[in-house]
Amino acid sequence: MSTSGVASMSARPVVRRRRARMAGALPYLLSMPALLTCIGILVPFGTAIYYSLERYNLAFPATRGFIWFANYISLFRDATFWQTVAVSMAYTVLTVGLELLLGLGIALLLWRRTLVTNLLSVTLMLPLMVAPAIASMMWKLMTNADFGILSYFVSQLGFPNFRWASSPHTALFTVVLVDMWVYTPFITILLLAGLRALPRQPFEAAELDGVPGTFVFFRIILPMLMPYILTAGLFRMLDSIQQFDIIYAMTQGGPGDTLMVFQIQAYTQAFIFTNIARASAILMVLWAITFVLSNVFVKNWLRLRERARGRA
Amino acid sequence: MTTLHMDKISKVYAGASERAVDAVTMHIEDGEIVALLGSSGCGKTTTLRMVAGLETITDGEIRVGNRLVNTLKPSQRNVAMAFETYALYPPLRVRENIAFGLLRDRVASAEIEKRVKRIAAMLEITDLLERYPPSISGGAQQRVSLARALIRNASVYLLDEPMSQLEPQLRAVLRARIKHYLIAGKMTTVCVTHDQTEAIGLADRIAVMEEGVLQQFATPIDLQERPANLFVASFIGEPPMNLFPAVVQGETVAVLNESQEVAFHVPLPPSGATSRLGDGRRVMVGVRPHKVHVGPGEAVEGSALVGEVTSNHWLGDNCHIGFRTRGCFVIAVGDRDVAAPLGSQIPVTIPSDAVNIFDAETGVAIQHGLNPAVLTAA
Amino acid sequence: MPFLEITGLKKSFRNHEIIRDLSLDMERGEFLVVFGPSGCGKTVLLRLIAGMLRPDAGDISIDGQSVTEVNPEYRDVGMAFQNYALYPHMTAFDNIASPLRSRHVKEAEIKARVNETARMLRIDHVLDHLPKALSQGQKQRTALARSLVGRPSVVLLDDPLRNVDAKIRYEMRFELPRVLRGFESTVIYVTQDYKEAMALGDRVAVLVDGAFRQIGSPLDVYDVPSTMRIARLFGDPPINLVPVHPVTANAGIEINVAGATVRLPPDGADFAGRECMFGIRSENVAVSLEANDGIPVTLDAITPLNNRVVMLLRGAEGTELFASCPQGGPMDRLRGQYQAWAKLDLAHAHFFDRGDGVRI
Amino acid sequence: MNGKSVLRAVALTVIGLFFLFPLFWVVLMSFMTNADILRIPPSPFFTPTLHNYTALVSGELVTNVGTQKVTYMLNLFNSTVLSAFSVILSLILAVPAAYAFARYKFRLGEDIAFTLLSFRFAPPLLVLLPLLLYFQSMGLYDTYFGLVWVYQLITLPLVLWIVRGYFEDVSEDIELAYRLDGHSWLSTFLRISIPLARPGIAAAALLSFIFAWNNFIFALILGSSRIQPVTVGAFAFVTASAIEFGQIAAALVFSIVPTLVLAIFTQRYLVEGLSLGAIKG
Repeated sequence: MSTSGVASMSARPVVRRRRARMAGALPYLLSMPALLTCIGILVPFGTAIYYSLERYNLAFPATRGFIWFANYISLFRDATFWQTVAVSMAYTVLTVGLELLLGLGIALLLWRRTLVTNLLSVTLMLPLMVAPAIASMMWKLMTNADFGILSYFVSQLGFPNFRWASSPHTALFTVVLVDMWVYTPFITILLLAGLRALPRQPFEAAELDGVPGTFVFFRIILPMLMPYILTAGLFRMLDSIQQFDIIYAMTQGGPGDTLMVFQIQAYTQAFIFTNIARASAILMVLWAITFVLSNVFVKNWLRLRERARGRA
Repeated sequence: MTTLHMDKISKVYAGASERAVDAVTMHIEDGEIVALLGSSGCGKTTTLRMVAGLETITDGEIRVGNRLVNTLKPSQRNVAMAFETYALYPPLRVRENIAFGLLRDRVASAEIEKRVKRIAAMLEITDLLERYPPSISGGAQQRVSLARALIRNASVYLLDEPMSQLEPQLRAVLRARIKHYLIAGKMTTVCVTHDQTEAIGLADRIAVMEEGVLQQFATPIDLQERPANLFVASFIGEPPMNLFPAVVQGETVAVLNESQEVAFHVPLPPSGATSRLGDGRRVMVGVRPHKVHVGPGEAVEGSALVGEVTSNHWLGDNCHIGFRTRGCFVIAVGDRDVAAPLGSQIPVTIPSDAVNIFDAETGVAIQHGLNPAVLTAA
Repeated sequence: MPFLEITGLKKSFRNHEIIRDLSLDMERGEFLVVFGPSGCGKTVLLRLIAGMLRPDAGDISIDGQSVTEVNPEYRDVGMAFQNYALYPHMTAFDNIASPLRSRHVKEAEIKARVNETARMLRIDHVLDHLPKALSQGQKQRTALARSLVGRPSVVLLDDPLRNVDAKIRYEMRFELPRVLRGFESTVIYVTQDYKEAMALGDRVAVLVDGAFRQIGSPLDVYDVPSTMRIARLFGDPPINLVPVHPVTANAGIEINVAGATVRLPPDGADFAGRECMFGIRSENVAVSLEANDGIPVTLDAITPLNNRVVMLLRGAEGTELFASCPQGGPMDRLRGQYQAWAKLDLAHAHFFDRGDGVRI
Repeated sequence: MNGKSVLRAVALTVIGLFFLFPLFWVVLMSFMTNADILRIPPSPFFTPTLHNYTALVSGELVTNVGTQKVTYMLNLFNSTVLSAFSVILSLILAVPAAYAFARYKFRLGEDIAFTLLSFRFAPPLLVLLPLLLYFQSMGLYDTYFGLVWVYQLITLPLVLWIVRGYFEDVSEDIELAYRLDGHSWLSTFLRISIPLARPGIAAAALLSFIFAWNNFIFALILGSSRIQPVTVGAFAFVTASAIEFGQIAAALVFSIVPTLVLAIFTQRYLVEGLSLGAIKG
């Protein structure tokens, strides 16, 4: 072999740099910009905590002052607050529960790949891409008492005075329906990805060994899908309990305070009654709930990531 | 515990134009162990899956015993299978995984317990019975998968790459124990593998496949000594067969070296082989490395050569010697004590009966050993 | 002075010691095979030498200069990875050219050298392919070419043949030494295949539990393994190991193997009363079906292996023993279970301490 | 066809109808005149008109009450600007951080990463309330910059967590190989890590664009109609009295078309993106 090269043994670089100091700082340097942005958002968060401990109403600037937990105490004694909690919980439980059931059902239907199921799983993504607020307005158009196509359909079905979101009896049903329209595809797509990521061979083995279908579903499919179900469910729960867009765009919390969920209530307190302190206190309660939920979520999620990685 | 007959079975996958499996015929005896050997994509796994009922059969017939199983569901065929990817049920314990297949046979639980215990001991997974599959190593999962298949009372046992992930130290002993278990239980077995040592070690007969076509279906010794074509010759054996281009010249076959010059002659027997081979015909000459005789030793009939040793791989119980002789590179297997230092000149003999001759164009074997026995005519 | 010198290397992860007090000397241009089972710490060792990890203690020096604190790009170390680690978005040519590009070698020169290296490794016809269009063997050769083209002073080959098919792997055992001779680099070759290690290495370093437990010729390692663990790692089928309790009897030492009493040849060593493991390789166990001579066993299974016949024997108390003999004998066509007798060639027996596994 | 597959077909049809019909009907409405819309019974057969769209584009809504000026095109423009800049800023901030979290197991690393992630789950109003007051005093209220910055609440964690997953999948060996070839850390990052994670970066960018586009609450609170995006603009439309329903429908269609088009491109990555890369196959 000819040694025409310039960079043979002699080209061994003389410059030698130390790496230790640089290497330790590098990850911090890289994450610094994102970190600073993060701090910029942590400050208002701290401020919000402070607001919730103050007497603070924009309409009465003179009365502003630190009052410790008085806001929380009055909150917990207030029936409207408990109404908010109840509505939020009802909304969350209904949406998450129904969407999980429906989502799992649809995912199982779409599991087998055919032209139809492939087309349908693409179709399902469309509602998901529509802004929830916009989706809500679409449904508002469709449920309009004068010309709404859905109002027409239900009247044909024998409910001429079905008033959808304008009636306190059906308002919750209406917004839950919109939520389901927007977010069931999310659960479906996640669970479908989970189902399709399941190894095929165990099911072939079960087929070969003649294991009954119900046994396969409850002892194999469901446990294997559980991490996905939990992830999807918790994800949705965190969103649902904070729902604002759909409800606000549909009724702004009405009729009356039928749909005054946490964030709508807080919005109303802040922007209608200018009571910043009370709004902050409500949001702090909401934050505490989401914090607990998201911790559960993150733990589950990390386990999932590890497993996915271990298998790959 | 029955026969398995495949008659001209073919598989064409939807949307594919090529046949993944092309008219494969195999008649497997009751209690016989057969290996399907080939490189990845040769159709061996597809064949196995057709037997299992996991793939539809495009053409041909499969019979388990006297029963035509073409249209039967997998569960109706009474076959047991160990999957290459293990196919264990992750939510179930190892013990439940193994016993799962016995569910529908309604075996009594005490009996299940006993059989699980026995098979677990054989495959050395007794300590893992209460664990979950994702928490044990790949090699252990593979053993569990084997256990799940072998514990069943099936007509035919299908093993897909059953030992590919086993720890090397465990492989030899499990191979022997499984072979003992299969023979003792008279279990009809088809084992798919890409590893020829696996196939040779385990099987009574080996089916070598390539590009969907069955190349040869014979005993391990036949495959080694009488390969049907060049593919089988170069696929079977470690080290693989030495192959040289050659030309029939009168009463000898002239072996050509890398520069297409005649390196040495292999004499043909006086049994009229020349007329059959045809003077001037281009052929390939194959010599099994372990048949090449290294060193002086007793007189062996064949071509005596002198080689320069270019490599000597000492492997403990034998050694692989690479040498050049007149522009040809030859690998020989010798005893562990053969003295062949690098660079030295050693006497070598290529015994006449170790020479296989193949047609240069079609690769089909013409003659095995230059003794009168002739297997194939091109 | 050694060219590559590693002294007292230590590395732990989460209090788990992966490399423990590892030392190694290599001369310039030497070729060393490191053999280790999976999980022995070879990946960490290579990363330490390459500079991607920093040792907790110890030093690595190349050509008399300590490189422990030096960034990987300045170490002048080439490496071929087990999974090739080719850059998927670059052609084979650009992959191989990468080490030259970093040194700002002129483009014409790069072209000449890449082509030359590719020719040596017989991949010059696929240089314009992306890695995904290469076969396993070509990928492996590309990775090899990349590690060698810059003529680094140290080349690390991390089990480069592991993922190629058996035939290519076997061919490369003959081809690789020839290619490497053209490059004069100091080479560390890591493998998990004991046959590859013995075939390629003049010197084999056995890496077990994060340190070299034995460094020697293939003959040393195979015939005089320093521990039981090492004895088991070399040989297929693995060496037979039977727990024995030697006793002094009849003016000699006797052991009980598979229910039979075996008398050891008197060679002076006295380890009667010591709990030990008796080891004997399969090729030193002879099996006979007729002569009622030796240890009575059942012959459970016969599994041919590379022109040898391996037999699984079961003695009294369920002890399993492997025996092997060359193909072509009477054992070739047996099938099923037989009554047989095994004779041990005690000249090749090994004894290990049952506690620490060290050779006696 | 047996009973099971009939059932299956019926179920699939019902599902398809439920999720597609609203989109279908709103698109239909956007081509109807008021008279068509108000007709009972409603009918999908009518003479389509572009009138609703031309009105929106020209900014002049002619109704039976009179002519009204609308600025819906401005809303569209705002949405585009806000989403695009949010994504760009997020990429600049989050890609290096994603690399750090993927590659280095450094102290505080996971903590920082999770803090960033927790923004995804914090009630937005909690931060928006104080921010509104700060923004008003800092002059950031009703500015693109202010909104883009707040949009980082959504887009940054998204980019960070998706791209991190992709960086984790870039083989460390490939990076090490490039370093050993003599290339510096930076050049390895730019020429190996980033190109190999490019699909992930693209997916994260597209998805965060969609998420920014679909946001409602931030602009509702932190901006006036001058900088508000289509979501808020459409809401103003719906609540305004004098506007025809066909025009509302057209406005809704306008606001969803861009994201639907993008969705077609992101299809493959959607699942990972939506779950922040939680379940990567």
